[in-house]
Amino acid sequence: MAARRAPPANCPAAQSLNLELMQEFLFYFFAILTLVFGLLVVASPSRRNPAASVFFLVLTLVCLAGLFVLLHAFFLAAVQIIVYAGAVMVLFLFVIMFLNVQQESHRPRTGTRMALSVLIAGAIVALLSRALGAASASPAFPQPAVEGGTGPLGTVLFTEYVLPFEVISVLILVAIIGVVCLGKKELK
Amino acid sequence: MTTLNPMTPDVQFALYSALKIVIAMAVLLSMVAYTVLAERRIAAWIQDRVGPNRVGPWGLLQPLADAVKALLKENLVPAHVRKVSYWLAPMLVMIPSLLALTIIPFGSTLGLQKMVIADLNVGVLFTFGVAAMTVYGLVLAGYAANSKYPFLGGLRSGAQMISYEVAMALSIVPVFMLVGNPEFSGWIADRANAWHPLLANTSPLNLNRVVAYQAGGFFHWMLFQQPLAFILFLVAAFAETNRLPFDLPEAEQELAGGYNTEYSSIKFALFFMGEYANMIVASGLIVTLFLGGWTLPWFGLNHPAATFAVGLVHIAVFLIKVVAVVVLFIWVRWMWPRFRYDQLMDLAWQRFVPLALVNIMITAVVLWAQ
Amino acid sequence: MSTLTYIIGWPLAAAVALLWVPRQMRVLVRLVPLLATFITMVLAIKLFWQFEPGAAGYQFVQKIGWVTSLDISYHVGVDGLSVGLVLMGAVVAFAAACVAWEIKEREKEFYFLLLLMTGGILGAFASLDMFFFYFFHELALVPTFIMIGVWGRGERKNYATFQITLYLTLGSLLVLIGLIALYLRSGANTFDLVRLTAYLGKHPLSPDAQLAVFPLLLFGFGILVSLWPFHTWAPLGYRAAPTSTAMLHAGVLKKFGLYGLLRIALPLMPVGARHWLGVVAFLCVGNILYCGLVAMRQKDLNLLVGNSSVAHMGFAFLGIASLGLIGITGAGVVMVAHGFLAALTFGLTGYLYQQTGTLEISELGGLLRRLPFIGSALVMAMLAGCGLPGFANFVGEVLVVFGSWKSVPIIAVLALWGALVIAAVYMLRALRNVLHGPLPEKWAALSDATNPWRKLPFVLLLSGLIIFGCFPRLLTGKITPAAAAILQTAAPQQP
Amino acid sequence: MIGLVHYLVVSALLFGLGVLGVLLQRNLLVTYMSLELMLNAANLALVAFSRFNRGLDGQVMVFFVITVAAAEVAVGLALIVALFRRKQTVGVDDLTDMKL
Amino acid sequence: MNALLTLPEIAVVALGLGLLLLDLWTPPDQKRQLGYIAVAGLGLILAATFTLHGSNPQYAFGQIYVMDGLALFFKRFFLLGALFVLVMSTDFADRFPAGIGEYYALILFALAGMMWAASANDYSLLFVAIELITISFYVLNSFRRNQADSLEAGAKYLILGALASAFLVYGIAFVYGGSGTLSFHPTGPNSTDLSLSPIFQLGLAMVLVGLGFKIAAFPFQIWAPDVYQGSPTPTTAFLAIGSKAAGFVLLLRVLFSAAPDVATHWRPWWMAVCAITILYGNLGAVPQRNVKRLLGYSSIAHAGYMLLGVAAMSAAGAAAILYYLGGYLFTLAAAFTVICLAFRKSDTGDLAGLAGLHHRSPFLAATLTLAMVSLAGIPPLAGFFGKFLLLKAVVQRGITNPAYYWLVAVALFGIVVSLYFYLNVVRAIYWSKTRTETAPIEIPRLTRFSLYGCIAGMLYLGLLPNTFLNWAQEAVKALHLN
Repeated sequence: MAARRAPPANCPAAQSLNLELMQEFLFYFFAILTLVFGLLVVASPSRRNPAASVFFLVLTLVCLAGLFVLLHAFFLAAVQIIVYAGAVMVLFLFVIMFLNVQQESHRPRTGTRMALSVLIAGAIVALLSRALGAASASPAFPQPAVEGGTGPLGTVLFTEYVLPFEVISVLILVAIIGVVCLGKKELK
Repeated sequence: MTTLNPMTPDVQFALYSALKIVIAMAVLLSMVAYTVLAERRIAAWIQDRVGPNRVGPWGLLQPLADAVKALLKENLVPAHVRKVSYWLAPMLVMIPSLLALTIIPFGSTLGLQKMVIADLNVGVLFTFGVAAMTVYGLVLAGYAANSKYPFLGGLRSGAQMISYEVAMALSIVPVFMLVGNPEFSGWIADRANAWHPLLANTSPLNLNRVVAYQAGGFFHWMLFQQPLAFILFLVAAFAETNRLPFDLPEAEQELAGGYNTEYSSIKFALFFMGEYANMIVASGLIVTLFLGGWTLPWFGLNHPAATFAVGLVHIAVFLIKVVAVVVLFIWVRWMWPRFRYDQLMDLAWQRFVPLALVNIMITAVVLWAQ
Repeated sequence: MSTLTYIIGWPLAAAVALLWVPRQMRVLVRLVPLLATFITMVLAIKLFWQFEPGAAGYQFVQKIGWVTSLDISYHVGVDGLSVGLVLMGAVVAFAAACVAWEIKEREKEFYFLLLLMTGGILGAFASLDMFFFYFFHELALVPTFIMIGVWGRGERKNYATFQITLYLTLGSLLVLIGLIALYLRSGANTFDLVRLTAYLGKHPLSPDAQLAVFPLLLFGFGILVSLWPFHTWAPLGYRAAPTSTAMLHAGVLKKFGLYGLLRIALPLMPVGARHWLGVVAFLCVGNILYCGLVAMRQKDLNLLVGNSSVAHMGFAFLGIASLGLIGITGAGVVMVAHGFLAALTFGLTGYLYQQTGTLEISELGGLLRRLPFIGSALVMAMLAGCGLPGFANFVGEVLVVFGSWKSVPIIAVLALWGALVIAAVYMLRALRNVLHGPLPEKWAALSDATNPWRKLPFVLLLSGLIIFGCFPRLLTGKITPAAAAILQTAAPQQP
Repeated sequence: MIGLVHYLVVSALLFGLGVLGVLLQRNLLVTYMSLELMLNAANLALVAFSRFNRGLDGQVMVFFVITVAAAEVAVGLALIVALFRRKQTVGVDDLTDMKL
Repeated sequence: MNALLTLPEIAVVALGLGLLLLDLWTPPDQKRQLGYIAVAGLGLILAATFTLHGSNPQYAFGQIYVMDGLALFFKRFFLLGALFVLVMSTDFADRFPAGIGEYYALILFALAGMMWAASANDYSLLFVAIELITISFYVLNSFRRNQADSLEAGAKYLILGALASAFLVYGIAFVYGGSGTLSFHPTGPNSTDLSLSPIFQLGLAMVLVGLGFKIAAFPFQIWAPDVYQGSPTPTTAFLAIGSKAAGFVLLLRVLFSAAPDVATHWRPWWMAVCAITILYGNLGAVPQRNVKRLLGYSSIAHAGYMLLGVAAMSAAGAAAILYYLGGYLFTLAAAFTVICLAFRKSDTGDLAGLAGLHHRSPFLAATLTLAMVSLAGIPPLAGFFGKFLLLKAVVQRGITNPAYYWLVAVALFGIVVSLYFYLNVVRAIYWSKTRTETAPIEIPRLTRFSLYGCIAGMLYLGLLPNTFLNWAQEAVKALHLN
């Protein structure tokens, strides 16, 4: 977990170049790791063991949190780690352990299916990159108007977006009910 | 100090940080070692035994002997384990507690340096993020062992930690509601304030702010301001660190040691140390959040240090408070019986979470009324 | 309220009322539809009687707004062309209700559907709004499918049901699209036929639009009337259908397509009509000759009658295709006459089937001795089908041939030949095989229609044929002005 | 200089990986994880756009997405567990009770 | 901030919470009463919505929530649909292993999601509303968790639903990137040339993928047959009525309110999707031997028909969609209620199980027949007038763009094919010989009323379309189409 340190109050302007370099380095570091781990989730080296995928996914999420920090979304980085990596993925791990499914016999993947999948995924990426390519060439980030800290985000969340926020609360209630209904051994 | 001046601020920052990290690690690890000893001694004392007293005076070298033993033992890897996970798990247990250490302000300032490794604005969120990752070590250990009891232990610890994390996070929300209230924020923003250099550009989640809030006097300690939050947090901390009365994941009588059953030698030692490190970090957090951190309401110790010496005193105050809480941890272990697992979960979801929510609401109402 | 509304309303109201009649009270279940159709018939006769042939425009008009934003309204009225059809429809409906005694199970549902069908048919002929025109037709069409499916007979019932359903739905959907296109293309923004006609009289549709929309209506209606080569559903469907359904559909509902062509397609799209009717003239040779020849080969009486009915439709098409006053008048007469004839024939074969359980011509024979009344009626129906003078069909066919002589002489000759020779061959052969010759043992116990109730429907239908056959002016006097009005817009350059 | 497009490229590639996983994987659980990858790719794009647009809307959206994803995963996993209890498999190919 | 505008949704959620609480104190043998309470509550809320007006749009929570004619129309629609579904579930209650109280509550929460979706004027609300619906349906689909079919349906819906969600979110990200706001109505310097922005276009396309899943349009339809077949019948009904309509209201809003320029830009795609959806649904339904599966395919086909209205891109088309949905509501509610009652012993839904339904209950047989006839689009029932309006809208476009005539041809082909399989159902009811069940069917009084309501609705919409059509035309004024 790399936390981007807020520039100290007494930091002179000469330092900004260094900071930029640092950011560049961190970006590539996290970006490459994100993608590598992401690939490993999909094409896990131990194919028969989904637990490995979970761990790689956790690592992907952590690296993404790093990218979030680089983008000044501090609160989200924390949430990403706490909720996503820390809770959601643990659920995955639990289920994998519960079901003990690693002995699952896998039919061999057919070459056509493989090729087709790669083709479709490639097509989607190509489509995305075409849109990106057509967009203006790498616009630099402007100075952030507001930092994505807890306070500002909370303010927006509870004023402008309070309705979706409340809808989400209903959604979570639904999820709770649903999990209880589906998960309980025998309801009476 | 003067020799450092020609260096750029960047390099200075890196250097000081490295220094702080090394020292904090050293202190933590030695504290771990001696907490183990203390635990054994206190246990012996409570149970009217003698405890370790052979190695060194009063057994003070016992931790060293233990370490040597752990390192020299044969590194046994059972045949049926999942190798990669088996190797990873002990490290994963140790790393988060070390990471969590980075944001705890263990002193005010020494010279120009803040006595905190990373002064983060997201502060306490970082702690929770790191705490959230702790669970992987335990679950993975249970999974890696590929046998029944460790497996159950891993599951138990995972469920327990996630559950209590919720309670824990909710319990401290009122604390930050107080810290973030406009009146106090105004006080912080006051440039004439002695605290200003320490707290400039911080958000309410910054832990130094919590300390500053509590510096107002003895009864400004969150312990008194938010007693319910304190109790909830304390109990949740016991559960998070898998300490008795919540040590269900490793309950020897039921699970033959739980997730670490299949471990031995240095890997087992890592689990062991990880647990104590967690405990110490948790104590540090409790001290910072509820017990005034490095401040004391007397002798002018309640604002950032002006001199080097006072800075050292602050660190000492902090350490003493931590040791006191650690002793509390140890004491509780030998005083309370273990919970049943369903009781444990019920306590979290049916008592703590609602209580914490009520506490948040009450605090909100009180603040609103002001 | 207009008499027409009552004519349409009685069967529909009776249908709804029937829903509340307990199914155990079988007498009441039968009585309600009989009564309703009888009243309808009486009203229709009154309507026919009161109709003034000379008056311009539509009579007995009533208009109630329905969907204001699209200008759809319940608008009914009759002119000379439709008044005969309404009369014929009402009579056939009553006859069909009379012969429905053969239905023994689920009577309530059957009568409900029968009444619905009746209301729909009469409504379709009376409508002066394109939407309702279509709406009523569909209202009548759906019960047909269900009745064939549920109460139908024969092994290939399912196949026949599906074929007739799919064909007719396709046809009616084409019509629907055509009507919508007409509505949109005209720019008048009304489904009201009267206003649309008036509007298009002033602002005719562009020739392109006419050429595009007309075939939709032509083939849509054509499928509904079993225009060759879209006719295959008809014989199969009629063989499988219960008697009443076959009577109503073959007799009345099928005429809807012809009526639609005359009422909507021709006057509103004269350019399209002139362009496409040449095609129709050729296709109807297929109807007359091909289906006539097919009928000759049939071993099943109902298939034979069904094919002959398809062949007769050829005459109506020919009359329309001639685009002349005489021809169109002839087509109008053929429509009415064939309605009576088809209903009569199917009613009689239905009676035979009900008695014998088969319509295989080879298994029948000598029935005239056992069934003097039914037999004689069948003889008369067959003769009418051959175009014997004295029956209304003769009038129609003669008019059609005369009318088409001028424009398409070769086809007229072929049609005449088909009508005279081919029809005579299969009709007479069927008569000989069914009614004469030795009577097989198993048919010794057959009973004739002695009860006046049993005789009544056939008597009614026969008298229709004969009255209009002997006094054709009753019909032609009403149809000719209407046909002239249609022609005036459809082919103004012709006298 | 790192700009918007850099982040979007990472996001697009991650999304592609997720799609690939959904298409390739035969194990319901891993399929589900690939879906999480896709969601995260979207989150990255949202945060990047949010920074670029100098607003917090995108971040709020990410907050919603994370919350919803958590709920979705909880329900989904409960469902998968129930399915496993019933059929003893989590293979996508084994969901074939209801073919034509 | 006039947050009170969202009172109907709040009432629905409150009703759901109340039911959950009541469930705690209700003895197991009286759980059925809960359903009646829910029905009564929803009825009240539905009645209360008639005090609301949507003629001029009102906004709440900034611009996130809008209350206009369209929203109001769909709110009533969803409430009515949920009402029928709840009645259905009271009959279905004894077939769940447990948790009927939760089942009612989940239906209500999903309903709230749909109602919010109807009012969404912002991608954030769109997203959370859709997810609320979707997640509720994950549970509702697999609620008979002792049945492998139900679970399988749930799992399939889960995976594909989550996939659609992922696309949706990604799309929202790009839309946000393109327009700089999550609102449907971007205002700003570059909001005018959004249709040119490739990022915005791509985002919108992916959002539409997510919505396409909801309405089961090709190529996102593959889940529908399985899920329709496997789910508990009330769920299937709600999926067919509510979820689809929610997809359509959002589709209409996103396309015509948020991005009208892009929408017209993509006209050919819409036409292609529409045509293939119609063909796929209708041809796929032909060989089916299971009523619910058949209705699954038919629901795809109907989505295709309604897409005709979208492809027409006119106010007439949009109004036709609304009208069609209205008819679809009554028709499907009737069909599924009958299926619910007819397959009391085995919830398989095999066509053979309908054999002899006529003897078991003539009323149910007649109702199902009416429903099939209405689905086939035959007068005098609701389905006919809806199809009429849709076709009219498309033919109208055909005047300027002949390509639309092909669409009409495809639709006609689809309708003719559909007659075949709808009649197959009717045939199974009336003239199939083999009978599996013979016991007469008892119809509870409430269900009987609901069936009367469905029939009345079908007939009303088929026979007296004026009022409802005016409503629909009023409602689509919110979209600013011409």
